Amino acid sequence: MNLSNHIPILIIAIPLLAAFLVPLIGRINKKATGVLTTLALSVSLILTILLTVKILTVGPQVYVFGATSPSLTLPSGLKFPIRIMFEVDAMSIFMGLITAVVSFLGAIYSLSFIKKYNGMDKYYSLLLLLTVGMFGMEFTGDIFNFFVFLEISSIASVALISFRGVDYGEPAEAGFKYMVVSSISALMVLFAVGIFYGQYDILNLAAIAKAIKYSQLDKIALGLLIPVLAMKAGAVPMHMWTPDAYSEAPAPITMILVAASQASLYALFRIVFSLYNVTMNTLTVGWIIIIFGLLSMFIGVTMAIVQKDIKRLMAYHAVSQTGYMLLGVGVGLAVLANPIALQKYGITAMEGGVFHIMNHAMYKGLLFLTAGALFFRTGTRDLNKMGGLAHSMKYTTIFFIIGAAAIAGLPPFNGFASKLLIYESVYRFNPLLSIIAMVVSILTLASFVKVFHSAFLGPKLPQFKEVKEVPRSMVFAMAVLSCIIIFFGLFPDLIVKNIVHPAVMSLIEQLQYTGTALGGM
Amino acid sequence: MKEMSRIVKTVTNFVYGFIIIFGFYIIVHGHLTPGGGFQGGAVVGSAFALLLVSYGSLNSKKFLKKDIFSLFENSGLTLFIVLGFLGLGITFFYNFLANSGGWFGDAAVIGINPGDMNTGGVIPLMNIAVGLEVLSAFGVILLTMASGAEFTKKKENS
Amino acid sequence: MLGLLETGSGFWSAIIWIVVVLVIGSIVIYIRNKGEDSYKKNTEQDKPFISGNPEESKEGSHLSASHIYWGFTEALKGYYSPLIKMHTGNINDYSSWIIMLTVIILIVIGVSG
Amino acid sequence: MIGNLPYVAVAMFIGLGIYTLMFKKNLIKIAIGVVLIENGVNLFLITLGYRKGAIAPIYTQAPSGQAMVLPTPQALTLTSIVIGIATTALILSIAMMIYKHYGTLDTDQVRRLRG
Repeated sequence: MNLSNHIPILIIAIPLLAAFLVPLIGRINKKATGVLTTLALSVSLILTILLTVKILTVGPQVYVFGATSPSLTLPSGLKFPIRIMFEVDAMSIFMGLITAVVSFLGAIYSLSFIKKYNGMDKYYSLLLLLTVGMFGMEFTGDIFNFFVFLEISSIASVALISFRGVDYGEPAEAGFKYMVVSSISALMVLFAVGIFYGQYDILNLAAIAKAIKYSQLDKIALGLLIPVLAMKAGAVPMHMWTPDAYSEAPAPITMILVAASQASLYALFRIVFSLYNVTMNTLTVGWIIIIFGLLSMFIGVTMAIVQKDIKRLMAYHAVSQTGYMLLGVGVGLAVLANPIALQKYGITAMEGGVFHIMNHAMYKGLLFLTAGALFFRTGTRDLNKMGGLAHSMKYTTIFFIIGAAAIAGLPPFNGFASKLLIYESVYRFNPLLSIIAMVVSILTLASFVKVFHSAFLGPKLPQFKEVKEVPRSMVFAMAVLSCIIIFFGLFPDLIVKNIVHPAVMSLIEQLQYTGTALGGM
Repeated sequence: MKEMSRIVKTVTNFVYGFIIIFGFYIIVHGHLTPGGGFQGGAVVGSAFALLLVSYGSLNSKKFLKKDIFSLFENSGLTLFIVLGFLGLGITFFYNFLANSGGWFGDAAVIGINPGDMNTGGVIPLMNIAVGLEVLSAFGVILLTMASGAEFTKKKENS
Repeated sequence: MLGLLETGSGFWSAIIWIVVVLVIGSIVIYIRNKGEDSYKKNTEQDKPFISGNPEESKEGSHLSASHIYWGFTEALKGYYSPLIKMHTGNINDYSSWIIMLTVIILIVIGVSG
Repeated sequence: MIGNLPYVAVAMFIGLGIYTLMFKKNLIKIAIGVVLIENGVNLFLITLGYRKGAIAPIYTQAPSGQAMVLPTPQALTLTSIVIGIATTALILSIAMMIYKHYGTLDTDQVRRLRG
């Protein structure tokens, strides 16, 4: 029994086992639930890092469930890839790293944050299930399994969003809205799965990618998949659930939800790049994604400026930053069929977009955690009622400055590096897009200046005399994210060269994806 | 919810045992006939729903305990995932009991036959685990919703 | 060199940027430290000058979030009022947007071929 | 033509579900709309696996050599039904919580989160 072959499944199976053990442990000792969760997620994080090293040195990994080979050989000698399997390549593991880091830190942050609520065991169980769903969406090589994991993650996240719904109305409302829109999206995905199955009699992504002909039915499937996955990623004008859900969920969950919506974004990229690739009209689909990106960037940031609720404001920024990723990768998609343009600026644009996914997960996670820290101590999310908190919450203030500078794209933080890649490459595609992206960046800085001024600056307000720094586990989670941001900001080339570039290449090169899964079939 | 009339309660007393037994039949024969863990669990869950409706949510709290249901739910899920882990010698979820000659290890007969219970490897065990999970999950959902309905009723009357 | 990010049309290095900022910053600090002769500490020069009016209390002068960028939103009222009206918070509208977008994209993909 | 009737039913199910989601103002009715779409998609999957004159794919009851309907879409449908149960239970429970706090199920009233 060679355990190193089982790493892809262990990353998912260990949190899953822990998710079911947590309520059992919670009957004996309430405190042990959080410790068990953190332990399981740390094992998962370590395994993800090991798998990253393996994939970047050896190549993509395939893991088959319940059998030794992904395909079944019929008596006539025909091979048929029928097994459920995971296919983990550089892009999947790139997203997996984000998920692992974010969920681990979310669990650590929850140790103190969630103490005052009832039902801790359910909370941790759902958090683990949400992580499992995200990992599954990123690793799976089977399109129906993708639907199952999508539903696992959305059901778990809805339950977590409405976690405070027993005591307040708004979280229940946000959960309801998210549940309805995400079931619509999941059912559309299932419909598209049915279309693929009806045509090709296969559910394996790589096998469909090999057989795809871009017939009328494939066009319908594509037209169903793009909007619903873009909706789950929070693209304007289907972003309305984002501010509701992000603002009402507990802060560590909001951080994980950001990563969950990025998992949908990953699925969108996987479907347009690995499934359809150049068989479809890449220019049209590329422009659809670019327009989604532009609308998200601009409307997201302008709506953020007028918000008064700190987490709602940040949620609109999450929408706006998703626009950058869509813009960068959309430009790469638009020039996919044109090898010269792809070499000249397409790959750089995609590197910028994909690098921005990781950067965004880190700094937006950090910002949501600081918002959670403010809520933890002051009991309000209304910016009008805050003020002068820098006097009493020094660490939180520093972390907020780091996060805000990173999201606004101020050098030398990581947001600047990825935004620079996007600006310079998109400028060669279409200058106007690049200019809009820069304007959005300025507006982002403006709205975070507003938050910083109204929450942290000013005299110490009398109602917050008792406020002190947040507990150690919360500070730890925020400090780790700040260190990652600063490291990425100082050495962006290391990340881009070693992790982002292989990820982008694994998206672009469809043959590598299908070849690994099918093994020369 | 209020309890229903004596007729309903008497019929329920007659019927609910049969429904539960039928549900368990579907669970344990999942590898031979249409059905399986989820379907059988849903049938058992419908027996709980019948009890809950006919006796009312307050009375049925005496014999339908949410705490025990949630214990069974979690143990069913844990059993399922542990069975997956046990296959890890080959791959996750590998059917290591099938055709081994031991528990549920006989080779399946193809063609029209009455069906051999002792086949299927880990699949019957997984069906039992899933059935346990589903029936108790239905119990938890029904009881939670019933207690929620209790609250909204009170608010409407006041 | 470590930390040198090629962007296709140039490069970016955070370390060089930090060195440049440190050099310029030290020059600025040097100039600032030379000082202004007429400044005296702990006199009325330290106090803010509000056209001769008395200074407000610190708690009263805190500007809350709604007042920031008031002019910005007021000037762009034509843009903002339909935009905010669009965010109705009604679940029917959420689903309608998704369905509408799906239809539009289906048409675009169908037409473009 | 008669073979396409199930697809017509699929279109009707999904169309009615979408209509309910877009125009009905009651949260419970919205839950029903979601379930309608789900049933349409499930019917679509089942219809994909249908073959004329074929029998159910159960080995212990089938004579050998007889054509069977495809079992994979049925497995997919079963999975999607299980997920649908979870979704519906969650939607209805959250609707109950909303009623507890808002005192109404009207979507025009249940919108404290907006702007």
